[in-house]
Amino acid sequence: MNKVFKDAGEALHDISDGKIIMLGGFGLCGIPENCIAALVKKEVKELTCISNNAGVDDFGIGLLLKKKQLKKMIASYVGENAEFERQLLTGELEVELIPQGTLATRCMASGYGMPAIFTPAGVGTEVAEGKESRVFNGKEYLMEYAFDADFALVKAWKGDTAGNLIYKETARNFNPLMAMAGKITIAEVEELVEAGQLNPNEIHTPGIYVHRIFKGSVYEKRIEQRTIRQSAH
Amino acid sequence: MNKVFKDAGEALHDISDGKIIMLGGFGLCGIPENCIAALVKKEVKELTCISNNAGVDDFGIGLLLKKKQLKKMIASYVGENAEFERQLLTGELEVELIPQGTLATRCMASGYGMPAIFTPAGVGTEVAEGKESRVFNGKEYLMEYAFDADFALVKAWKGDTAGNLIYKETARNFNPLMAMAGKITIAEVEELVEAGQLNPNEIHTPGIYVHRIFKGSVYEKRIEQRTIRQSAH
Amino acid sequence: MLDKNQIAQRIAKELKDGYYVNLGIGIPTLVANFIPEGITVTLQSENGLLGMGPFPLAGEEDPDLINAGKQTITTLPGSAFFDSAMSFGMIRAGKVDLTVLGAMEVSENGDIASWKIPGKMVKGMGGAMDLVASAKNIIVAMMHTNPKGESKLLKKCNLPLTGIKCVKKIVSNLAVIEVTDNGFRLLERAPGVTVEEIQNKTEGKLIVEGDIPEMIF
Amino acid sequence: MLDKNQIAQRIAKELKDGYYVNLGIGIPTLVANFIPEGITVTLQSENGLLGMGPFPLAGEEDPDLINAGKQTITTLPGSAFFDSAMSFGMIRAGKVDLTVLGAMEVSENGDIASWKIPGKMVKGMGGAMDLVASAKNIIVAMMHTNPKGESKLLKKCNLPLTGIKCVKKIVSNLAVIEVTDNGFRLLERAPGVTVEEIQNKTEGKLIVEGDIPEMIF
Repeated sequence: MNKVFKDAGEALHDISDGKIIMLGGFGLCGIPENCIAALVKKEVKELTCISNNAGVDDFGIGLLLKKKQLKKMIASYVGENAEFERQLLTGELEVELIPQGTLATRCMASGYGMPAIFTPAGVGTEVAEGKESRVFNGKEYLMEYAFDADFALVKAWKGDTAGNLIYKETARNFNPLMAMAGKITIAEVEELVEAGQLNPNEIHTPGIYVHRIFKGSVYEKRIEQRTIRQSAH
Repeated sequence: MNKVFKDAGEALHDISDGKIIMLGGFGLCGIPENCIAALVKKEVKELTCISNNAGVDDFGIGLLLKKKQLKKMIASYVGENAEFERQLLTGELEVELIPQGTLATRCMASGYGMPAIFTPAGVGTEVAEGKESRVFNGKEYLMEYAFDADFALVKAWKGDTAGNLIYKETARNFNPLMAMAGKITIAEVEELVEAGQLNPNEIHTPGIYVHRIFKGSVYEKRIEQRTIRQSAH
Repeated sequence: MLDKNQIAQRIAKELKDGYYVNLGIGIPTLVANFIPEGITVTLQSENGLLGMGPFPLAGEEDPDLINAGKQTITTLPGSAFFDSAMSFGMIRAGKVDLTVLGAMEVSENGDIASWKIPGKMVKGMGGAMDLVASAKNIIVAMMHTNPKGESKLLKKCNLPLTGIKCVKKIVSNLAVIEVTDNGFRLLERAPGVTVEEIQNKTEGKLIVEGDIPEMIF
Repeated sequence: MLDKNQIAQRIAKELKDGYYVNLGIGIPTLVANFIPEGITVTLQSENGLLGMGPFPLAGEEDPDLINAGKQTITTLPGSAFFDSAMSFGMIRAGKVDLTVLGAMEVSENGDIASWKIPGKMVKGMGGAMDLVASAKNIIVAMMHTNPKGESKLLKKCNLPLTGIKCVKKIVSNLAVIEVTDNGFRLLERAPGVTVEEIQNKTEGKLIVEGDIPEMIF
């Protein structure tokens, strides 16, 4: 059973118009750059994207927005993208904004076979509209459903041929959660090794959740907010 | 803010009669041996124990059973303990048997601030009696509540002074879940190092969940079923 | 009539390349010894391991490395450890392709009883209720009758249930049987066992259509 | 009247030894610069980090290491990385002792609006709704009035809410105010600011009892 693919083009061969796709990353940190490039190149359209952010104008999911490949975006924060705001305000793009913890937990719920979860996030706000709520121990919670995604595209630091993944620092973020949630999960990694080369005690995503894996050809890893301190500090 | 305690006796100084206590481990693998020894020594009584298993007659939670320190046991499998079966059949001990995945997820729910979760485990069985059930996508699930434990006693391989924990192999099991679930979580570790000595990318339980930590004085690590193969195999 | 190893051997024929499999305690554990050549099967142990290997050599036992039956084991290349919540998470999410477990009773609608004999035995359900409620494909490995000779394939289970309408297939010492909407369907006979004998030892409705072949190993 | 740094400095006085703290974007981020000597405070960044350190030195920026504001940062000894579900898990479970965040409006019952201006601004709520719904102790850092001079401490919020009945304290450029069951309660005045001025710039009910001391830094 081979999970290893040559590149993003091959790994994403069967993603077609209208699919629901999860993309890992927080801001531009830990995004599946090679998968996004392949989606742009394939010119698949009418995609529903589930991702915490929408990239910036000329990088990340912003590239898909620019080419109008998205029908709907489900995210928690999209403040860095002017094209996004334009498409939203003109109604070209359908947008569902949900709390970040709700987004994360709905991914996890999917990977853990839990059809719904309870969270207090959004109680009393417009996020709660139309949703079932319930009181436990005197506190109100919203019931939120697990996501149902056709593909999850995630980016890891290291991976092995069995599909096991290890993420680096805060580039972990949504990646392990989405990796668990895709009907088909495709992982791109900076370093791909043979099964047995990773320490089984340090695996973040067990290979059972990963259907395809490939080594990314290049990583720009663009920094969104370069902030530094003076050495005197 | 010092989290480091000298030994089990000091770390468990305020556990008194009648408390609800979670104990990590699966069988005898990864159990908090030093904490259990301290509970025996303290002779606290009327404890409610939440643990996947009940140890064996002369080790693990079996030691607490022998001294009749338990009022109630919540577990998934108790087949290795004759004293347990005796106390159960005579009614000395109250027992709640719940599915293993339900046990694990109810711990996680507590650590993740989720008041209840849905699982299909036990639907149509006596486990479902008196419980609310609900159908999602044509499948029936039981609603199960997060645990509410006074103390969680867990065992890790390595820990640091900030309370971060790393478990070894299958000794991980319920430990990270219970570590998240205690109002007060006490971790015993084989190796205790200064903050900064563990790789932050490899932490299984972040220190925010751990209130007290100490280095266990001795580990027997008894093997329950020693099974070997012949070298010819 | 099959012995325990032969039951395991027959079940192993159901394995496919790339399968993730959870093997219960007892006969199911033996299935690992008969994985067909040329395919990759990854064993999941619900106490937190993917990629379970054989028992260790003498002197190489590691108390921190056990399977769900509390036996000392080893890992294979590509293995991963995780906590019990993730373990049952992947089980509930249907990521495990096949679950093989034992049973005391199975009913013709696929109910299974395996964890309790009221007033006699209280060991607990362990992970069995989670497994049977979640697995996509469940094969039960068991003797066709109990020590008293009574059928364990029933119209309705007498013992407390582990799960309902979940068993897909049974491999017993006498037969391979599929659980269908209309009852047990006989697929194969053990070598030397007649359809009549299987019929006699099956209390639940047994569907016999056409010639029933003998198992091939 | 306080500047942004002074607001942060005053909030830092609320920190206690051993606290785990989540600091929002803007003024709250500055609080990290004023942590009192002799106490240990651990900063949580909801994108998956405990133990956030200062910004890196030039040339030491790591694109895989950012905070929730997408800024390059560093870690301190004892830090830990985790995924977003665990991050919000620990927030929901009340493990974070103090949350400091900005706001566009706060109402006298503790409602907060901070994420949306209908028809004008749609950036999303990010983690703010999770934080305000879960945190045990929330301090809002903000200007007392908007650029037009209108009060941001209202009877009722006009903008879409981020959360309800959750703000415990407000530190503005003019005052320290506690949110009580009966409305805003004035605790401290900024140096040189009169009770009258604070009263005039507070639309919601302001409770003034006894002498209101000036803030001490």
